Amino acid sequence: MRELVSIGRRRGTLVWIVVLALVGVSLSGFVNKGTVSSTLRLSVPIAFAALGGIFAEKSGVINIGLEGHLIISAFVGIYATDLTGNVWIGFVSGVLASTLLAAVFAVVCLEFRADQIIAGLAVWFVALGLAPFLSTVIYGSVNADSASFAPITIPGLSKLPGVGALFDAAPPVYLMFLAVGGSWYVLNRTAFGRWVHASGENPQALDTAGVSVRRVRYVSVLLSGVLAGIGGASLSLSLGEFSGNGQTMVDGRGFIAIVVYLLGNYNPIGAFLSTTLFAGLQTVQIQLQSGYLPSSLVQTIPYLTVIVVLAVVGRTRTPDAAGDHYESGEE
Amino acid sequence: MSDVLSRAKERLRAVLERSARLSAVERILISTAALVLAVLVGAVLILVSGRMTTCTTAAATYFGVGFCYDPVTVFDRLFFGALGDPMNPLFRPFQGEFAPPFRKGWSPFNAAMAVTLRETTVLVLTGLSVALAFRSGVFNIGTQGQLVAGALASALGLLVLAPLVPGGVMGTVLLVPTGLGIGAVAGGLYGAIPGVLKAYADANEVITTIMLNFVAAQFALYLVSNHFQRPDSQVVETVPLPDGATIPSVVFDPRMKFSLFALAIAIGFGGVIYYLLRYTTLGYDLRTSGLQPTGAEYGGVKTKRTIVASLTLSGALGGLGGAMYVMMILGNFQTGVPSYGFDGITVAILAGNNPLGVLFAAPLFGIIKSGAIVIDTSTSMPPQLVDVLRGLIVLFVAMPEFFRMIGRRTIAEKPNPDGGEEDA
Amino acid sequence: TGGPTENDGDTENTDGGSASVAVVYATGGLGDGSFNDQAQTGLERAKEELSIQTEHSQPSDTSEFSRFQSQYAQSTSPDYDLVCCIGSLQGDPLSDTAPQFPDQQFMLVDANVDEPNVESYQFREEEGSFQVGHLAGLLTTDGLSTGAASTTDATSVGFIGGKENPLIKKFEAGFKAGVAYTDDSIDITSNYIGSFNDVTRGKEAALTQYNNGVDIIYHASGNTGTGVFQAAQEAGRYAIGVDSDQSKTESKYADHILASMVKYVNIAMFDAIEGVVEESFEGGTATELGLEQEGVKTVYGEAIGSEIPDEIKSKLETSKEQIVSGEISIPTDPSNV
Amino acid sequence: MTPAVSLDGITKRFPGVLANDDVDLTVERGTVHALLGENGAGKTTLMNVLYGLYEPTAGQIVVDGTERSFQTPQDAIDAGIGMIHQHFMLVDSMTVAENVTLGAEPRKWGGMAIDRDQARQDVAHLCDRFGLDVDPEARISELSVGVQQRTEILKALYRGTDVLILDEPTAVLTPQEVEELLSVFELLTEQDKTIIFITHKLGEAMRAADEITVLRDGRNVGTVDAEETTREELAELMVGREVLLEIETSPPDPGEVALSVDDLTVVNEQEIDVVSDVSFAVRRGEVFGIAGVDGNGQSELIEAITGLRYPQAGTIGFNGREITDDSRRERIDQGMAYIPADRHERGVVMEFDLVENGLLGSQHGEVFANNGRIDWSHTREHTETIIEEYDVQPPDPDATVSSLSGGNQQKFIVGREFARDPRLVVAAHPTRGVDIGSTEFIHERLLELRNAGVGVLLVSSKLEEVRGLSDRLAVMYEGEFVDTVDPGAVTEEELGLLMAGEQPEREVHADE
Ligand SMILES: Nc1ncnc2c1ncn2[C@@H]1O[C@H](COP(=O)(O)OP(=O)(O)OP(=O)(O)O)[C@@H](O)[C@H]1O
Ligand SMILES: Nc1ncnc2c1ncn2[C@@H]1O[C@H](COP(=O)(O)OP(=O)(O)OP(=O)(O)O)[C@@H](O)[C@H]1O
Ligand SMILES: [Mg+2]
Ligand SMILES: [Mg+2]
Repeated sequence: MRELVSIGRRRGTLVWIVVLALVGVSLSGFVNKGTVSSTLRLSVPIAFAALGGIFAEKSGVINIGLEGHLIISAFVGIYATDLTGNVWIGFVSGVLASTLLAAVFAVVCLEFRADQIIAGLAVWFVALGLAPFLSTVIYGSVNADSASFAPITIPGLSKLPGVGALFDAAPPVYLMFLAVGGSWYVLNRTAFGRWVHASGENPQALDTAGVSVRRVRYVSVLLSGVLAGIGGASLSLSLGEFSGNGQTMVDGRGFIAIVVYLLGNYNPIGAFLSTTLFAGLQTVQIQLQSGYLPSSLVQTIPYLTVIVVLAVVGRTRTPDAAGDHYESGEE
Repeated sequence: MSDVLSRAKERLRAVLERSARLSAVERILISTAALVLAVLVGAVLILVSGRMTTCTTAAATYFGVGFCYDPVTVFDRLFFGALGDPMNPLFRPFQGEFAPPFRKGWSPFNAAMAVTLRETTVLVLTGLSVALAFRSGVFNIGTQGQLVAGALASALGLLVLAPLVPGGVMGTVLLVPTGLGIGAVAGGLYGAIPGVLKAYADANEVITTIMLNFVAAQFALYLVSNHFQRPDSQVVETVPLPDGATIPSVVFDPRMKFSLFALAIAIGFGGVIYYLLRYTTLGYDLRTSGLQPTGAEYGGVKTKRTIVASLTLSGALGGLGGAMYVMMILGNFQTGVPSYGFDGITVAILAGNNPLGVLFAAPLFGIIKSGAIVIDTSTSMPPQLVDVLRGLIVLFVAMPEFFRMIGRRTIAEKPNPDGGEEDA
Repeated sequence: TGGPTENDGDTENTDGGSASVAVVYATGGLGDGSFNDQAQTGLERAKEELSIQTEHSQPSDTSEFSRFQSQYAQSTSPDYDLVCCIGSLQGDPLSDTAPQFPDQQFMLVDANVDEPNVESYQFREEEGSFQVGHLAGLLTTDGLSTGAASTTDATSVGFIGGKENPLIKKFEAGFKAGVAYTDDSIDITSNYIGSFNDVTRGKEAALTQYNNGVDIIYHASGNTGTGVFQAAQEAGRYAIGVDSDQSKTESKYADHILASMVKYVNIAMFDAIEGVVEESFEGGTATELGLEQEGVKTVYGEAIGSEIPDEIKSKLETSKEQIVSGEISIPTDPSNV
Repeated sequence: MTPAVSLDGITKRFPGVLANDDVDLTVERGTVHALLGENGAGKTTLMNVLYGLYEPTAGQIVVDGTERSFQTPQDAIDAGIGMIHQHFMLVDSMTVAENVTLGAEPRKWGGMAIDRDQARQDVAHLCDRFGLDVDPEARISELSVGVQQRTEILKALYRGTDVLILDEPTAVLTPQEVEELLSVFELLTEQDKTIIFITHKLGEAMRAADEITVLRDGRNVGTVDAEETTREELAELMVGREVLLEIETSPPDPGEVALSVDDLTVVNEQEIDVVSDVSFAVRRGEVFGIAGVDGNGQSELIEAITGLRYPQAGTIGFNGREITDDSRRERIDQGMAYIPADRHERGVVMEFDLVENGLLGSQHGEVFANNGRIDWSHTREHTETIIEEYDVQPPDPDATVSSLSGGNQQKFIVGREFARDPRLVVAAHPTRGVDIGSTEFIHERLLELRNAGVGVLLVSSKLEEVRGLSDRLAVMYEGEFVDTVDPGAVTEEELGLLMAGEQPEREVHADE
């Protein structure tokens, strides 16, 4: 069984490369600096939330409340920026708010043995209500605005065709690359990363090896709050806007993030590739709208593509102990 | 001597623990405690935010401090408002005044009650949809999409069929079951897609169902706006269904868009699903696959088919919910279907994925939805707080261990406060 | 610094004589910087000039409208003199609610309900949109350069809609007709975001359009439009606002907002309220507000409107007269342009 | 010399169960100590207490002369105690070296990265020192159970363990692997390590241990010197009565063919042939045994026969009908009972109670389900019968299976499958983890079925079991039947050679 999975996974990677290459070639007509930078910007919140989701779930705690983290940090980012006039202070505050929410989630799951899925939904509901509520209380409207990030342009490199977009972007885009690389490194090269893995696959193994599963899971969940918080604060602060109607400006990105890390098989790089696939299709979709297909149908392209890719690539394997509560000393 | 005591205590604790593991009573106790705690935390939140805003007159004064929002009013509006204000203000048993408990002129068939119950009706169905899938080990996040598919199909189907059917009671007798059936079939087929993808292509249903939700919404938009658009309407919608194609209301004013008949059907399905899971071979197979697919295979369960079956059934329930929405609430199909499917997830989870539990969890959300409207129209508090409250209720229900801990502390420790040091 | 302040008398709930009005806003709610906000200004004005009592709510989905409407209609404290229903989606529910409460007066914006206790107001968005289309067509052809922005050599304009529905398509149709009226060969790109609330994607779509050479984008997308303005600012191009004078409501971007197609929902609101206060409410009427009635109008941007050549403005005057006189007829469906 | 470990009056109470009752136990340094007892006697619990997984209700733990109180396994590890559980605590997707160093990874770059070379070297070094043959680079999921167990031992040694506890380490091992393990014990004790191991196999205990302690009903009923005790004495201590230790079987009376397998080829998940061209037949009224080292295709063969896997080529016949393409359900319906090797995965649904598990496999049949409606009261009666007949503890039909000890789960599965009124029983390791009293009972029932004309296909890693029960015995090696022998005539040495793929000097064929 396990062998099957690992083979499947290896085959999965291969298929992935082929699929990406095909998608890439067929869309190459659309690749230019504009679409690349648009794709990267659309990727930021999804990628960060996905990285957060990876840490939490790999450690065995399914964090379905990523959406909530995005919402709360998006709002607090704007609010704190507006209060202080400094985007970076706003940014950090947004991240802190999301981390705080993650801390509540962690306590509820790890101390009070809450069902992770229910608690995650609760986190989402709370944030979905709280952010627009606070906005209304503070600004009299569910929408709020503030200063925004200025792009950082690296002279010379930014003029390169296509890839120039990588060197002409707002700080969150650069942060995203750092975070993807960093997450991969932490998960695959450090002792902590190994503990995260063990904690999600076989917590008893980790526990009996003398590492506190509880502590590893706390850190992982808090990390997921930090990362998703960066995503949410980046989302709102890139625009200097928070809009809190309906599903708020986050509008399902937290759930797309879950899709994306599953598709990327819990690998930060895979998740990032899936994110760019999805975001890239969103960008291209806008361009295709002007064709003869009705735009309502064109808008389904990103979603259908993900389904097709998944059907071809096949299985994603959830960590064995994800979603289970673990109490040290349990048999 | 302490030996006897501690043994007695041990026994008491064992009894408590055992009953704690089994009982539905405990679930109800915990849910109630969660509700109370959510209300308390919510009240604090209301007071705090009431200090953050400015208003000209205090809505309430506690401990000599004025607050812009009054939690008592808010919760009164939320819970009693959703029932159409049944309580007689003169009925104050604690003060020893026993006026008739119900307000004069209050009828259980009022408009607020109608909203509460019609939301409940749809939520029972979506809650059952999600619960059935979860019990079978399938994470169907796609009830929303299946509901949209069912809603759209039943509306279009009825529009096509209605002219072929005689009017009057006969028409209704023919059209209503047909419309509900079309909704269920369409939802079922739409649910079968992720089922087949999961069973035969190993595609994670969480991903496919989330994606299919978006696809359903977009496809409905395409179909209605390009082929079935109601002329002269400013929104994307079909022409209204003929009268015979909507579910006839019972007792309630037809304009209140609620039918007791529909509620009865939904509750009936709660019983049917309970029976299915508990007493039938199919239900046993579904539960077995849900808990342990390898064990199910061993027991002769055709796991792939079971996956497809569970998603199809789950989708059918969602589709039925969609048909109810169209045939009872809207009277036609409009894009922008409310998130009944997602709320269904919450309902199911709160109910512990138990079909009978769904029948209790759904009304809670019906009340919250309906009461939020009353809060919005009758207090100055921003109604988003109701979402926060909903989140808090869910959060507290999610942590039974917290209440068990409290329960243990208060019940089990008390009889023998000084014997506690013996056990860990 | 919160909590209740001392009641110093400047308030809403005073003298018994004045009317009380409840508003049920369109989904999307207040703070959209366009439609609902525009309606609110009418209410604010009525509050000031007619000293009325007000109450409002912001439903989150369609199925709630009828409940909000009847909640206000049956309310006895206060007993509302008028319930304003904003947005086309309220038409259907109101046709059920109004007959239930024959003594309650309603006003309805963007749809028509033929009941004796309902005043309906509808706008000819396509007429105003035609005007801004004409403006965009002229400017992309002639070229314009202001401090912060300029047009390109190509003649290309764009439209960005929120959700794709017949109402928004009316804006699109009018805009396209206006552009085509100027010159058939001007390219028009048209995108729908699928949401009135997705600033991010609004911005990306607009950036894509600008990158492809579009000079001027007209949006009819509520909050999403903020993204369009941001994109205009980043790309150094122009945008045209909608519903209210967005060079004022979104003044951060005033340097890029050529004009706005204002839909005077506020006037309809004020008129209806005034009618109630003066007891001249006329149920069963359907008022259509177009260019002629000044229900819709092109309002030039506060910051850069003055840089638009007078010659272009006078061409717009001419086309306006032709529309009013019926010489130009405007489609309401973009596929008929 | 101070003993390595001494437990003093350990009592451990679970709600409603007194698992350990005032147990004293002393283990000398550098010795091997075996722990015996029936299922549920409290062996695992006692060791878990010593390892800090449970806190004792009463009693003291003295390690190396110092009284200790363990809150967590880490405390026990720090005191030099290591434990290898029945269910290995390894992360399947990680390599041996990664598992061994888990939680104590060598670092480099100021702790910023794991020093993977160092880890590999450390593990290779440990292997050398204690004569353990393990590839540090291999992934756990690709290793046999025996090697996984050695990895567990490495893990403990890496952490500086002086006292090594093993819970039923031999239950899942092949005879060869058992031999290897016992020689590892010797190497370890030579280096002054102390070993405590739990087992149900008396012979093993007597051979490997210096001292043997027997638990019954949570109490220590005696510690004996392994040299001086007898199997009979031990069995009596455990069960409280005399136990028949030899399997007594009568000559078979084979009838018509119940199961026929022809040229069967089965591939595994990697599409590699793991069963190649195997043919044999099992007659009614005989026990056909298959011996072999685990991983030589027995499990795939059995899964193909029972319908959990479809063969690549060849046919399977059952009661004279071809069933190669029949589903698992159809095979059950035709009277095929199956005791699976991995009971946690297959044989039971862990979260179901016993009544629900009593139905598993019969839910489609007429007996318990009429027209798709389950007759729960009938199922309950049926379950109660199984519980009673097979002495399942606790005798509570409403208990969830996961709360039963492994041995009791096994008894329940055996009971359920035997009660199916089968025509063929496929039994894989039917007495794994079962105490001797119950093992004896299961063997008797198996032979009763055979005598009543049921065909039995038996796979077991316990050589005395396959030899004692089988009427004919096939030896499987690398996916093929290397020989079919007469179990009465073959010696253990000869069997061992055959299982290793070599032909013994003497011809040992059984006559077909
Ligand atoms: N965590 C627990 N909670 C409740 N009861 C338990 C727990 N662990 C063990 N028991 C009970 O304690 C008794 C002793 O169990 P233990 O696992 O120690 O037996 P064992 O001797 O290891 O049996 P086996 O030979 O089957 O492995 C059994 O009755 C078991 O049901
Ligand atoms: N929830 C529970 N309630 C009561 N006892 C339990 C519970 N969970 C585990 N136990 C007990 O814990 C002990 C150890 O569990 P484990 O699964 O390791 O059993 P085991 O006898 O060692 O099984 P196996 O032979 O399958 O490895 C068992 O004796 C079981 O009775
Ligand atoms: Mg044990
Ligand atoms: Mg055991």
